Order: sequence, then C-alpha cells, then structure tokens
Amino acid sequence: MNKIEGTNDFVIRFATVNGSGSASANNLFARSLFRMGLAVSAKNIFPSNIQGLPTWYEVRVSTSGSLARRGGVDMVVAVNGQTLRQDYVSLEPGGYFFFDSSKQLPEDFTRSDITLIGIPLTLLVNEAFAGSKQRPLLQNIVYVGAVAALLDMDLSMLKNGIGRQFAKKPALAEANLKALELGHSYAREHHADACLLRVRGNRRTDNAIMMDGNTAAALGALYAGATVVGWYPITPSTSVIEAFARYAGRFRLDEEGRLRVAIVQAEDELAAIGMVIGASWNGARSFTATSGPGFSLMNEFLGLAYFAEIPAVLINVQRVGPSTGMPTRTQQSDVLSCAYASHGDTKHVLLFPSTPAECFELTATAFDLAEELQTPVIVLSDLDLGMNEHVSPPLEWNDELAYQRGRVLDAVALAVLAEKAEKWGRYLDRDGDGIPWRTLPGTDPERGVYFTRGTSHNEFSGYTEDSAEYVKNMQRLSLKWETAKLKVPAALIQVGETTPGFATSPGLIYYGTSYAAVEEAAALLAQDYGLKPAILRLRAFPFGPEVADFLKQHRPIIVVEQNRDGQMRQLLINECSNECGVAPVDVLSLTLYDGMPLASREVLSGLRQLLDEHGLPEASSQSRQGESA
Amino acid sequence: MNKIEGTNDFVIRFATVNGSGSASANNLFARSLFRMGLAVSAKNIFPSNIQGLPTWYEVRVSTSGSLARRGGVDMVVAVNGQTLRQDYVSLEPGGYFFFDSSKQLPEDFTRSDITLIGIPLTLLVNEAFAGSKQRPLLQNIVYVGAVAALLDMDLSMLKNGIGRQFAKKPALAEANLKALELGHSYAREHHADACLLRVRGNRRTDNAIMMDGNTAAALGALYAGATVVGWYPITPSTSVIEAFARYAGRFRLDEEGRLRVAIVQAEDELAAIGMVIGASWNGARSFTATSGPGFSLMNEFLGLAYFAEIPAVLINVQRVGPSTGMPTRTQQSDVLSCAYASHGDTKHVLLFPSTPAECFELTATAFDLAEELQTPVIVLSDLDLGMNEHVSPPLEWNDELAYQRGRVLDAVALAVLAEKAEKWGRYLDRDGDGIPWRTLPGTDPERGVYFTRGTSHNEFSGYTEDSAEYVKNMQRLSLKWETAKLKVPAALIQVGETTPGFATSPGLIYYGTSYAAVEEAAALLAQDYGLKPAILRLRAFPFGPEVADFLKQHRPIIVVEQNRDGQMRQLLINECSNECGVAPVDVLSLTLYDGMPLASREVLSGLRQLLDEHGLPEASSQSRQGESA
Amino acid sequence: MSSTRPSFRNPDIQPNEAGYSRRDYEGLISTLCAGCGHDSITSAIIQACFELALPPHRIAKLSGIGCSSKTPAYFLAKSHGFNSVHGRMPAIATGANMANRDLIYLGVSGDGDTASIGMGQFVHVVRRNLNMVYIVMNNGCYGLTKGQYSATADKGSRSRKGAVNLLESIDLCEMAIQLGAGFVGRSFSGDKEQLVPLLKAALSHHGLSFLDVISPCVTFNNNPESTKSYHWVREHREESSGLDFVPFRQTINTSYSEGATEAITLHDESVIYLHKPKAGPSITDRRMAIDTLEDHKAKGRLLTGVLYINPDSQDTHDLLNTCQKPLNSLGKDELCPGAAVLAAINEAYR
Amino acid sequence: MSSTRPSFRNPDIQPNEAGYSRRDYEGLISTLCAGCGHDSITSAIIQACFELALPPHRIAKLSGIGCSSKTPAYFLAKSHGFNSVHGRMPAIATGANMANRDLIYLGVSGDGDTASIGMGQFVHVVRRNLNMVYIVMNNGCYGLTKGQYSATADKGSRSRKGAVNLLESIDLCEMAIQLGAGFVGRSFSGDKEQLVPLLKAALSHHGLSFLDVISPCVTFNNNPESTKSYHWVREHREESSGLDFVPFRQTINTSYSEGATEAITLHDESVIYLHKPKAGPSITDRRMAIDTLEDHKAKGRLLTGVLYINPDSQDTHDLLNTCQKPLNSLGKDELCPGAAVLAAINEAYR
Ligand SMILES: Cc1ncc(C[n+]2csc(CCOP(=O)(O)OP(=O)(O)O)c2C)c(N)n1
Ligand SMILES: Cc1ncc(C[n+]2csc(CCOP(=O)(O)OP(=O)(O)O)c2C)c(N)n1
Ligand code: SF4
Ligand code: SF4
Ligand SMILES: [Mg+2]
Ligand SMILES: [Mg+2]
Repeated sequence: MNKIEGTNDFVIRFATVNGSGSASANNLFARSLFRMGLAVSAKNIFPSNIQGLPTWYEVRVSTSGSLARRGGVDMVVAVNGQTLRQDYVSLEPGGYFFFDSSKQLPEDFTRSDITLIGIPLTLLVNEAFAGSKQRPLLQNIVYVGAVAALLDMDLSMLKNGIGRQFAKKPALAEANLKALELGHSYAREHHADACLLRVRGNRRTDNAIMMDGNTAAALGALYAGATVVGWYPITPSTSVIEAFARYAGRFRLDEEGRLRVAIVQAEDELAAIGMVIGASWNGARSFTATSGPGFSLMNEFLGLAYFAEIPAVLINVQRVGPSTGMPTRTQQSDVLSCAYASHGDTKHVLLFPSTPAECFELTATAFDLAEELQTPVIVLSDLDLGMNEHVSPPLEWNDELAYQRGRVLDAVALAVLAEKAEKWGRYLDRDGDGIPWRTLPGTDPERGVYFTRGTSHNEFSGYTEDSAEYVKNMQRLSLKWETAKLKVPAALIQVGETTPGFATSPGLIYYGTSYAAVEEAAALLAQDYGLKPAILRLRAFPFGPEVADFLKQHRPIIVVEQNRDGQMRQLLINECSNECGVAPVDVLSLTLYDGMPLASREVLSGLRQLLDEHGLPEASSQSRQGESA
Repeated sequence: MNKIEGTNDFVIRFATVNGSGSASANNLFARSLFRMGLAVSAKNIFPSNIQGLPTWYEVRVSTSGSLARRGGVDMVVAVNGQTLRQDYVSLEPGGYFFFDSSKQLPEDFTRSDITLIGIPLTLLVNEAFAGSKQRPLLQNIVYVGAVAALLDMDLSMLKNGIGRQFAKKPALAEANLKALELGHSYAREHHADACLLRVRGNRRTDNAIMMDGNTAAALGALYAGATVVGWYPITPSTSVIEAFARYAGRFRLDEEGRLRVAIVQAEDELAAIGMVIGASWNGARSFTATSGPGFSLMNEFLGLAYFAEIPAVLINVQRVGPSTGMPTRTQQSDVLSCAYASHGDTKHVLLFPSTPAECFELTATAFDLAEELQTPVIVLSDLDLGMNEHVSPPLEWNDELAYQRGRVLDAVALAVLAEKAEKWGRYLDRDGDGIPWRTLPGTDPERGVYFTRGTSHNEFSGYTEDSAEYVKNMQRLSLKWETAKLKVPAALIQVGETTPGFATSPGLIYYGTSYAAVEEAAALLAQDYGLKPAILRLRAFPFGPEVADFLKQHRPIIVVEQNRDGQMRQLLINECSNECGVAPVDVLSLTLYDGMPLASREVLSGLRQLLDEHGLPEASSQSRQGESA
Repeated sequence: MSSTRPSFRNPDIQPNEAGYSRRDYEGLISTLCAGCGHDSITSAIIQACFELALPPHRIAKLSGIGCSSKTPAYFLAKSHGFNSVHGRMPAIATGANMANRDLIYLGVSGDGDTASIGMGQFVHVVRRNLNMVYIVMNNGCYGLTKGQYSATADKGSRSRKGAVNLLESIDLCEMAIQLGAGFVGRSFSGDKEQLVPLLKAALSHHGLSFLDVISPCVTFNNNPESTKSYHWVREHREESSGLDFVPFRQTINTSYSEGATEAITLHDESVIYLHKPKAGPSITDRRMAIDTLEDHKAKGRLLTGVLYINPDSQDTHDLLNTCQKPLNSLGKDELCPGAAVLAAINEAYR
Repeated sequence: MSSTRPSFRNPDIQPNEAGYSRRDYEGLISTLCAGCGHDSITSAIIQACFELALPPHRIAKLSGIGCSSKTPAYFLAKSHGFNSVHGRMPAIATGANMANRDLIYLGVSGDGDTASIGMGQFVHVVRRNLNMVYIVMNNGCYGLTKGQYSATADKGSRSRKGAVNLLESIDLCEMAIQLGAGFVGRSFSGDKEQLVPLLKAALSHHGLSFLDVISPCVTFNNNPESTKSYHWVREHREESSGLDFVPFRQTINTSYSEGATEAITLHDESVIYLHKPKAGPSITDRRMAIDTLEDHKAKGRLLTGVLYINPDSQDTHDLLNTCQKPLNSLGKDELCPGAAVLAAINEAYR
C-alpha cells in the first residue's frame, strides 16, 4: 500500500456530531494551521438542525497556496458512529482512517488500501476526566492532540489557541491543555510512524486574516456608515446581522451610551426590506441580509425601490434552492432572480465578492452605489463564503475617502437652484445620465418636497397615466442602467496565453466564491496541459464594457458557476451578446451545484471535459497525484 | 379640407368621465356594431380611480376584418371638459370633433383641418328629461344616438341592445329609447351631411362572440373542473374570479343548493397561492388570478410548488409595471419574472392566450398540464385581453375529452403495485420522462403515504442533505422540463414568402394579445412592400422544437412584445440558442410598452424601421391613408 | 384522575378500537435536541390520536418551518404530511381543507412561524374558523435559527445570553378568542395529563381549535428567567379546570358527570367535562374567557386548560355553503356544464 | 362645545402661531368619489395640523395602496409623502422613523390595507409602539378594487348587492389595545368635532397612536344595512367622552379643567381633558378599555372617542436605546471606526 504522503498538502475531514462542541475544536485546529502560516481552507459541512446530526469539517492545506477545497479526503477523523461507514468509504486509497478505538470497528471494514489509526478517545477521556461534565467537549480536544501528533505538528499554536479561548477560565484552559497532551502522547506512543502527512510552519499567509465573509460584510456595512437595519433571521445570513450588532455595540455608542444604529428584528422579510427602503428614503444608510426564501418575499418591495428610485442595500447569502432546499449548503442560484426581481421591467445591480476582504469592500461599495444610483444594490454572497472562515487579505479602509452619498439636494442647494431659477424635479434628468436628484424629508419648509410612489410618475413625481411620460421615465431608467455599467466595480481579467490547437486562448469566466477552485484548476490546466486560459472574474452586474470585450476575444468561453441552469451565462448572453456578437453556442457552461463548496478537482475535470472537444492536448506532465477522484 | 371618409373603417374615440355611466353607453354602441356583423375592436382606456377622472373608449371598425387597435382617431366624441383640449389635438386631420355645444368651445380651438359637430347634449337632456335623476346617464345615450345618425347607422341594433339591457325595467327602457332618438334626430337635422364615415351591416363576424378574456378564462376554469379558488382582489384580474363565481353560482350547485366550489377571498396573495397549492396537493383542481404586484408576492410559494412538484394554476392578467405602475394600462412585462419566479434554479410553464377563445382553451389546458407535469402553470393574459371585450371565435368544448389528471395512484393502483412488488417513491422517475407518480392524502390506510416538503428530498420524499441525491432530483426536474416541451401547446406558424433583397424571409415572433396588431401590420407589409414574413405565434413556454427551427430558418428575426426589455426575446435566446445556434444579433426586438393596447400602425412603423436596415424595398403601392400618424 | 382515560398499560401491544396499535401513530425518530419540549408534544399527539382511534390515513399533517414544524415527521408516519414554507401553514391547510372536508387537519407551527411571519395567516385562518387543529409549539424563541426572541417572548423575560426582552408579548390565545376561534386552549409540553385530553377535545371540535402549548427550547431559552422555561412554567402555571374528554361513541353509553362543573357537547356529540375548583364563569362565554386570561396575566400566572369553546361554531365550509361531498372527489359530470351550455353562453355574448 | 377649539373664523386668512395659513396644509384636489368619507378625514387632518401649528415640512406622510392610501396626496402638499405598496406602510414608517426620529410620521391606511394584507405589519408596528399616528380609514370594504368585503366588515352586515358577510369582523382598536399601542381612538369621518381634537391628541402622543376612523364608501358600501354606512354609524354611535386637547405650549398658561372628569398629561406635556357622561373607568386602564369596547359591541353600539391612553409609553427608539440625534444626520466621523480600529480587528482574526 502506498500511503499518501506530503508536507503541508493534504485534506483532513473531521466527522462529528453537531451540537457536541466539535466545531470549536476543529476550528482551533484549522486556525492553528493558519497561524503557522499555512494556506488552509476549512469547510464546515453541517446539517439544518441544532443537535445530534452528522457534521463534517474539512481542512485542506496546500503547498501551492490554493485556498480552495480540493476534493477527496486523505485522512478522516471518524468520531461519529452514524457516519462511520460512509466516512470509511470516502477515504482516498492510501489515506488514514482515524477512529475511536474504544469500540471495535465493524467486521466488514476490510479495506487494505488505507491505514487504520485507532485512538481510544472515550476511554482516555473517561479515565482522565472522570466525573467532569466537560467530557464530551474534551474528547474533541483529545482527537485534535492526536491528529497533531500524527502530523508531527508543533503544539505551541494549539496551546496558544486554547489559552486565548479560555483566557478568562483558567480551569477550563488547564483541562483542555491536558486533553490536548493526552491525545498527543497517546498517538505518539501508539502510532508513531503511522502517518506520512506532515505539517511545517511557513509564511505563506503573512498578513492574511482568517475570517468568515459574513463578519466581513457586517464590518463593511459598519464602516460604510449603515445606521438602520431591518432583518429577519435566516441561515446562512443571520450572522451578518449578529456580527454587525456586536461591532455596533462596541463602535457605535454615543457619549450617553446610546446606539448610533437601529437594528430592528422585523416580523418577516417583507417588513425587513420595507424598513430598509423607508430608512433609505429618509436619508439613512440602511441594509438587510437574507437568503433565498427571504429574498423571494422581497420581490414586491424591490420593484418599488427600483421604480421609485430609492437606495437599498441587500446582502443575499445564498444557500441551496429551490424553496427551503438545503439551508446549510452553498450555491449560487439566486443570480437570475436577483437580477430581475419583481414584476415589470426591472433590473438590479449585483455585486459578487470572492473573499472576506471583498465582502468588506463590496458591501461598503454597495452603499455608495445604492445612493449614487438611487436603486437597490444586492451583494450576492453565499454560505461557503459567508459562514466558513477563509484565509483572506486583510480588510482595508482608507480614511481619506468620503462616503459617496449621491445626488441629494439640501436646503442650501435648493436655495441656489431657486436663485438660478433652475428647474428641479425628483425624476428630472438634469445631468443626462439618467440619475435624478433627490431631497430628504424635513429638508426645507418651502422647497424640494415631492411625493414618492410606486405608481407611474412624471419628472416632477406627479402621478401620471400618460403614455409618453411613462415611456420617457422608463427610458431614463434604462439610461441610468447604462450609467451604472461604468460605475460598478470592473471585472478583473488575467490575460491568457495563445494556446496551441486553439484559435484564441479560451476564456474562463467565474464569480464569487468559486474563485479559489477556479484559479487552482486553471493553474493546473496550465501546468498539466500547457493551456493557459484568459480568466475574467465578474464583480458586478451590469457588466462593464470589459466583459463584452472579453467575450469577443476568446473561444470557447466557459462560465463556471454553482447552479444548475447556468444563470450567469444567461445574464451574460442577455446583456452582452448584442454588443459583442458572441453566439451562445460559444459560451459553455460548467455548472457544479451539489451544495458543497467548490472543489478544484471537480472544476478541473469539468474544464477538461469541455475543452476536450476543442482539442485539449494530452496532459504534458505527470497527472497529479490523486487527481483522478 | 379633405374629410376622412370610409365605410366600416374608422376609429371613434369617446372621451368621457369615469363613474358617469358612459361605459355602458359606449359598450352598447360597440356591441351594436358587432351585432351588425362588423369587425370591431373596442378599447376602454380608464383611470385607476373610481369616479370623476377622464376615460376614453376607442372603437375601431375595419373593413379588412382586423380586430386590432389601429392608432389615430377619426372622430372624437369629446364630452369631458377636463380633456377637451387634448381630445381636440388628438384628432387626425380630416377628422370629426363631436362636442357638447351647450357650452362654447374655447376661442383658440381654431383647427381648420377638422369638422366640428356640436350637439347641445346638456340642453337637450335637461329639456327632455327635466327632473329625472337619470339625466347624466341618458346624456350618454343621446350622444350614441347622435353618432349613429352621423354614421348613417341603422338604429335597430341599438334599440335591441337597450331592450335587452332594460328588459326588466320598461320605464328605463323607454327613457333610453327616447334619448337615443333625441340625439339621432338632432344630429340628422343639424349635421345631415357633416360626416363622411358610414356604417353598413355585413357578415364579417358570423359565429363570433364578443367577450372579455377574463370571463373566458373563468369559463375555462369552470369547464376544466376547478373547485377551489384562493384569490385576492387586484385590477385587472378581479373579474376573472367574479365571472367564475357568477357562473359557479349557476352551474355548480348540488341537489341541496350547495356549491360545488369553494371560493376563498384570501387575506393577500401569499395566502391565495398557498391555498391553491394546498388544494392541489389534496387533489382538487385549484387556481388563482392575480396581476404583477400580487404575482411578486407569490414568489416563495411558487418555488415550493416547483420543487415539491405540486400542480397549481395561476392566471396573471398583466398590467403596467414596475411596482404599482399603471394599474389600468396593459403590458406584457411579467414574462421573465414568471418564467423564473422564486429563488434557486426554477422554471415555470407559461401559456399565452391571444383571444378570449384561447383564454378559455388555454386556461382549461393549464389544469391538464399542471396535473400532468405536477408543476405550476401560469396563464399570461393582460389587461387588454382580459378586460376589453374582443370579437373572438366562440368558446369551444368537446364533451368527449376526459380531464387529464396526470399520474395519481389510487388505492387500487397502489395495491397492484404492491402485488407486483414494484417500487414506488413520490419522486421516483418510473417512466424515464422525469414525471413521478403522486398519491393523495386519505387514499389508503397502508400504502402510498409520503411527506411533502420544500426541503431537499430523495426519490422517496425523505429529507436529504446528500449531494448526489440532491443533484439527481434536480436533474430529473430538468428532464421533466424537456418532457414539458413536447406537452405544451405548440407555436403556430405561418409560412412566409422568400423576399427579394433578403436571404431568407424574415421571421416575426409574437405572443398573446399582440396578435391582432401584428397580423394586421404583417398584412400591410405584404400589401405595401411585397414583403411576406414568416410568422410564429408563441403559445407556451418552454418552447417546442418548432421554435428553434423557426429561429434557425429566418433572418432577421423580429420579436414584437409589449415590454421595455424584450423579455421574451431573452427567453428565446436563453432557451433555444444553444440548440439552434442563432446569434442574438440576429434576433431583433420591437418593444412597444406605453400601456395602450397595441396599435397596428405602431407595429408597422416599428417593423419598417427594423427591416429598413436589412433592405426593405420602397413601398410598392400607395402608402396607406393616415398611416403617417 | 380522569375516569375516561383508557387504562391500556402497554399501548404498543394492545390495539385501539379501530385496531391500530400505538406504534401505528408514531413517526420517524426525532432529530430535535434531547429534552426539547416539542418532542413531548409529539408524543401527546401520538397518544391522543391513538386514544381517539383515528385512522391515521384520514389525518393530514401540515406545518411551516422551524424545529416545531419538523415534528410532523416524527408522528403519524401513516398520514400524508406537508412541511411547507415559513409562516404559511394556514394557507396550505385552508386549501387542503377546501379540497377535502372529510379529512382531519392537524397543523403544527411555532411561535416564530405563527406570531411573526405568519401573523396575517394566523389571524385569517382563525377568522374563517377553518375546521382544523392548530397547534403552536411555543418556546418564545426561534429555535431553528438559534435562539432569537420571538413575538411571544414575554416582556421582561431574559434570554440565555442575558438580554431582556422589552417588547410586548403577543398572547395568541387571547387573539384567537377575540378573532372568533371556536375552541381555544393552552397547555404545557411537560404535562401530558392535560395535553392529551385537550388534544382529543380539539380534534373533535368542529371549526378551528387553537392550542398554544408552551414547549421549552432547552438549547436556547430554558434559563429560569425565561417565562418559557420548564422551571418558570412549572412555578407559575394554573389550570383552568380539570378536563375529561369523552368521544361521541362512548357518550352514548356512559354518563361521566360525577364531579363535573360544566359539560359541553360538541358538534359530533362528544362531550367535554370540566372539573373546576369552584363553579366559575362558563367556558363558553367569550368575554369571560378573555377576562379570565387577563386576570391571570395580571397576577403573573399562566392559565392553562380549555380557555374557550363555542360548541356551535360554523366552519369555513358552512360559511361558504359548499357541498357535503369532498370537492376533490367530484367527477367531470358534476363539474363540467358541457358543450350545450357553452353554446348557450356563447349565444349570450353575441 | 370645547373651550380649546380655536376660534378662527376664516382660517384661510388668519395664520396659525407658526405663521402658516390653513392652505399651507392642503394638498392636491381629491380624485375620490364625491361624498367619500376619506375626504372628510383629509380635511380633519388638515385642520388638526393647522391648529397644532406643525411645520408641514416636519411631517412625513406615508400610506399603502387603496382609495384611503391616496389621500396623502390631498393633504399637506408641503410634506414629503410616500405612497408605498399594499399593506406595507408600517414597514416604510418604521424604517423612516428609525432614520430620523425628529419628524412626525402620519400613516394612512385602509381596512383592506391594514386588516387583510397588512395584518402582520399592523400587529408588529403596534407591538413596537413606533412613534407615529396610524390612521385606518375604515369603510368595511375594498374601495379601489370595487367593493369586496374587507375583514372589518361586520358579521351580518349586508353589501349593496345584498350579500351578507358571515365572517367575524376584526376590531382593530381592540387588537391595538391588546398589542400594546399607547394611544387608541375611534371616530367617524362625519364628525369633525370629535375627529380634529382626537387627531391633535394622537399627533402629540409619544409612541403609536392608532385611530380607526369609520369612513363610508359612498360608492360601494353606503347602503343602510352596512354597518359602515353614514346612516348606520349615525344611528349607532356612542361617544366615550367629550374631548379637549390642549397642546403643551398652551397648557403652561391655562387651566382647562372645568367639567373634565379626567385629565391626562402626555409625554410632551400636552393635556387631554375628557368629559364623560358619568365618572366611568379610567381611559388609562388597558383592561377596562377592552371591556368597555366589548360592552358596547354586545349592545350593538359603536363606541367612539379616545379608547385608551398610556401616557408613559416607550416608543421603538426607547426600546432600542438609539441615540437622540437622528441617525440620518450622523457624519462619517460618528459612524466610521476608521482604519486604525480596522487594523486591530484584522489582528484579532490572525
Ligand atoms: C422566509 C423564511 N424566512 C426565514 C426562515 C428561517 N427560519 C427557519 S425556522 C425560523 C424560526 C422558527 O421559529 P419557530 O417558528 O418559533 O420554531 P422553533 O424552531 O422555535 O420551534 C426561521 C426564521 C425561513 N425558513 N424562511
Ligand atoms: C399586492 C397587491 N394586491 C392587491 C392590490 C389591489 N388593491 C389595491 S387597493 C386594494 C384594497 C384597498 O382596500 P382598502 O385598504 O380598504 O382601501 P379603500 O380603497 O377601501 O380606501 C387592493 C386589494 C394591490 N395594489 N397590491
Ligand atoms: S433548538 Fe430548541 S426548539 Fe429546536 S430542537 Fe433544540 S431545544 Fe427544540
Ligand atoms: S370607491 Fe368608495 S372609498 Fe373609493 S373613493 Fe369612492 S367612495 Fe371613497
Ligand atoms: Mg419557537
Ligand atoms: Mg376600505
């Protein structure tokens, strides 16, 4: 048997039960790897349930620096009886099966291509911590200690982590440290050379942080000056609001200890978005966070905001649909419904962050855009990005930059206008770019008042059923959409290399949380096949001119996304093909939508299959180890 | 001045005030023309308001038999002071301005290219019906009588109509007849030769009916056996339910006088569609009718019905969006939001009736399809079709045909399955077409029970978070979508003629209520330019293979639709272009979305403009009179 | 305590009068937290249906979304179930009931599901007096989304994390009575003795039976300062009256009046016997019912038991005058007016 | 009748103490049906704001969809207005109020808008006690969609077409009191004498003031068998108590107690003086308020006037502990923690 070997390059899966405290132990493990400077990706795969069901935590470390899930499992820490068999089967040949040897394994567990590593977790803990209520929790730390031993991992980071966590509870800290040692020494003693996976500190992730996207988005909202939040709990978006509330409690207190923010837990999502619209109309920066089902409930109000031109920021942390779907799995399947939400001719601005740093940046940007464009802006995150902790560049903020509050006339500006006898109308296009000027309630006793409505209105916000006025207004909204194309964050492009056998370099398009897996797969393509596609990462809808250009220049185009119907591909064709003339047949779809965080191996094999028809050359170098999965 | 002349070929617009009883007088006029066998189109252009605002009623008669609105006004009956000027201006050169000469016209009403026809309506009525409370109503009949005289129209149909209307109120009938004569004789006396428009009975519309689409749709639901209705009032869909209730009260009573139908006025549209889903789940045919804002509220539930595969019929009578928009104007702008309603990967079956006869037919079909496909089916009507009375082929029903109730296992079928030891699972694809078998609650004490859910489920309707099971289910839903393509009503195609100067005959695509205007415009194209495009009328989404074929064969393709963003064009490209390879640049959009019923003149000029670039030849014959409008 | 409680000692073995064993009313194994109140309600439902000898397949189970709304998977595995979307169980139940008036509809919801997102549907299903049992498993919080306060959390109540709820609490029972529900009761997941007969009575009532069952969330809202904790409810609970429920088949042969202070005969001739500490106001008086509830609230006590019954209530079908035959069973001959009628209709539009 | 009613005879000419004429409070010309109750409420609103001398631009008008919800276009042309979507005015009002606590929020809704589609939002905005005046122009029907019954139509009420409403009617005032509104009143569009002081008091109250104003729909629901008709209301109305409202500026200098049986001082030191026929239960007692309402209902009478006041009610801002400064006026310096703090935050995630 060839044991899998490697330093700083493997996948370990912890198979546990939710609600049992394993999450924090697993987290301790992953964060310690991060603190050692490793490129680590950690995915929590948890059930839609509070306690007692199977959960997995998958940690990958990569020498190449990839932060993607890889696919395949090199070691499984199988401490959940319910899934023991499944975990056993899931292991790669050559892998390591770590189990609680307090109990016998079933007799038919007879794989000869893997290494069994039995640690009597229950017995160890029962013995060492007899009578302690903390036993189940400590057991988790025991396996962490054992795994550390197997990987020949320095314990200091783990110990630090325990110290931090229990800074205020020394007794617990002590017990945890003891548990760590317990596992560590048992494994050392009994499985000294069993495992060929190794961990060595390096400095791959200097300066990076490890944070979940929801916290980052919350901080983005905080930094952007959001003051009113209407929300309703829904997985996986809830923690955006929880983080926002936590930080607001620290950084948004006035001298009297009162909050400079109003966070209203609404009765439902209809109310939540209504509150956001009411607050934004009244000049506050306001947002909500939700997920699919909640988003569907917001459709009517989003049409109002589009048509009455009211800023609104909405963070949609996508999960698996349709309907209630899989609430604790990830997907990118609300793209179409967000882009065209609500009846009638509507279109909405979308932003697609890829990392926590970008969750921060683009959420903050969303507030600027919403106010500048006077329209809803939807940040499309997802469960993987939002709830998993990602190694990410640090959050960045420039104190010099002012908030872009858009075209708001205050009392002074209104007086100036009046003096110059210039016309103002709420929906009058004074600047020729489709964006009108608004005023806020309470601004001025005599000037600038207007009536907001979801019914058809003329340039002066008067109710109208006049066909020409209606059409004029709708065309201005189209013009505003054109303006938006130049204001939203541009797509990021990596130039490809002309590829033998292909007329042009193929073009890969992706967005959001797919980035790490796609980038890694592309790198592998280059390495293994000498094929270096051009890559475009979308960051916003509507698409800037660079997107149509890209579509024009590359053949084939492959759009990688995490939904069944190739939703972004549809948007690309709808919005760009008139300009760039691309034929839909040249735009291929690679859709991976099983709810798991995207794995680079899956992307690679998908790309290979699609490119094969276009004459992908034979793999140039050795096929990568384990890549056949 | 050249007066407009013509027999059975003109447009008259009645400009009145809503809530003043003019609607029924105008209706009397239009229906009488219809009874005389003329091709008449009548459009009620009314405000979103109950009383006191301007309303227009536009009647067109055409010798060619077109039932479209034409555009332009040959005679205006301007009896609303609020819009007198606007009505005056709107008149075609050579037209007739009919006004209440009890008052003077403003001095600056100085057009010399029109004929003034003053009738002192108020004075006449005040004199003849002194003291009667009915005066305002009778005044409407007076102008009808006068118009009849101007057109040299035989009064018998009008008299019949009055007789029918007041069959049970002879005193009112008499007063109305008197009013009719009053107007008639005054006009004869004072404006004998003023008008060169003429009406002569013929038999153009033998066998036809004149009905609004909502009534027809209601009858379709009645005939299809709908028994449960959940609804919430909203213009312009309310009258679907009202008509359904009316007919149910007549034709759905059991021996004890109890109703064989349950019509529940819900608290809102979320509840309305929920009731439909609950009832359909339980084996009743059930439907709702709504319009844009209501539809937006149904998004979440529609995703549930899609994913849990529950039949549901929804009639969306579209009005002008976005948001509250123009509730009493027409549009086809909910196409995209209906097609992809709800978060996640969802697609819905849509049907597009063009006439009342088809409202009847396709609504009935919707129930068959919904149950056969076990999915929501949305009938996309619109205000023009739904609320205006259209001359239409009669409603047709074949008593021989059974309801297609789809795959439902009753107790007997379950027993047979059990005997044969065959597997059944609610979401098991036994037939290879993606459509599973369902059972109804209460069917059998031991067999066929299952648990319905919006969460991810396996073939046996068990809850699952397993990636493979989830994907399998989603792929089956895609397969079902493919099956649907062959089950929905096919598009109707008229072959074109090869056109000089064009590589192929151009292809016109349209749907729904655009039919009359598009067909007329196409006929005019042929007549004036010798250009005979092929025409495809969509009747359903998803598109059958004939649609992709059509897209392949014609260049350019022009999609005519009543929305801003070319929504159907987007659907066509999304769904067909992979198959047929059409490049989006070859699919042109003619969008007319000002809220007025489509006018053939507008369509014609739009088509000409688009075709010009492709080398439309010079007009061969004389350009049609008045067509320049 | 009650003379009518069946004396089966081992219900798994001894079948009920319809020949079903208790196991026939069970469902899948619960995945809720150990100790969750909802599981106790689940088992009370199983017990009540078993004792009433309801044929499982004649029951339809409906729910919204939440830990509570998951429970239909854990009881009555032989009944069709529908776990719908958040807050919208009432609409599904209404449609289902309209389609087939002959089944028994058992709706389960949570306090989040009903008192927040579902408030509109709750109010209107009660107002229509739909013939169903509507159970709210009330834990004062959103269990499934990890413990946020719900609208039934009492003012002044403290969460596990120490936050005080400052908003008014919604009393769903009081609302239900006010809105015209025909049967309203409150109970506690920890008291099967009360809950089972209450459920049985509710199942026999014609019209909407609303049951607010306090059901502690052990994971997020079971600290003693929470008014929805086991501890608090046990300390502050009061029973309106002891309750015997005698299903109609038995009433014919028996008289169970001993000691009862009030007997209420339901639509199907089942009888509810109430044993009150003192002869108080009648439970069929709507205003009294509200008053009594408020009285207890003012004293900081939680009143449980049957709170109100209107034995003559008319359900939605009665109000709509629908036919007795289930609508989903009507054939084309009963539904379709036919081509000849259509010809006449066409004629009227000429 | 009331000693505090201003005596301006020609209000168009004489300005109020803030220097505004009555015309400054008017709006566009109404497009409602002639005789519609809503127009009378419109004019009472104009009158009340004028008399209170509120600066129009400090008021925000909000509404849903319906004939009633159109009225904000017909009053206060100098105030920003927001005619939102059907049933969702409360959410818009909540957001707006959160953004700027210093404006006065005047929400207008209909009985369809509030009691059907808007029920959930109504319940929750009341529960949060948002500082606003919430007026329902209650005609028992859906005016704008042509006369369907609404959920406030009384049981047994007959429509113009003769159909009898069989469903329970929802009493929004009773619900509002139960749910914790701080100020609840009912009135009649046909009685400006009562409506204007009621509106003034409501505008001065801190927290949610709910006003249910019966407002006949002359086009669809004004037949005498409708309990929302002019005729019926005039015949069956009863006044809880005469009402004087003395705004805080005046209270300082005046005493208006003569004949008053109860005086209630509001948060801003305005005073409401009640003149009751007999010294009845206090209007600040929540349970009494409900009881009195029910009493009148039982007698088939419609009770109008102030029904309940809690002068110490806490509004949403109080409950959320938000800062006094309007949130929409905070500058970046007050909002943004800055790059240095962010560096520290980053550090915590390493
Ligand atoms: C539209 C929508 N919004 C939010 C959610 C998320 N969600 C799931 S359960 C739940 C609350 C459940 O609370 P409750 O009804 O009290 O049930 P419990 O878990 O406490 O039994 C929420 C908000 C959802 N599923 N759908
Ligand atoms: C989502 C939605 N559903 C339905 C409608 C149609 N609609 C407009 S007004 C109205 C009812 C209004 O009734 P009410 O609030 O009582 O106002 P009224 O006209 O009686 O003053 C309805 C159902 C709508 N605009 N939006
Ligand atoms: S979280 Fe609370 S409500 Fe949910 S299962 Fe656990 S204890 Fe029960
Ligand atoms: S329909 Fe009724 S509510 Fe609407 S404006 Fe007319 S009278 Fe008023
Ligand atoms: Mg709960
Ligand atoms: Mg109303």
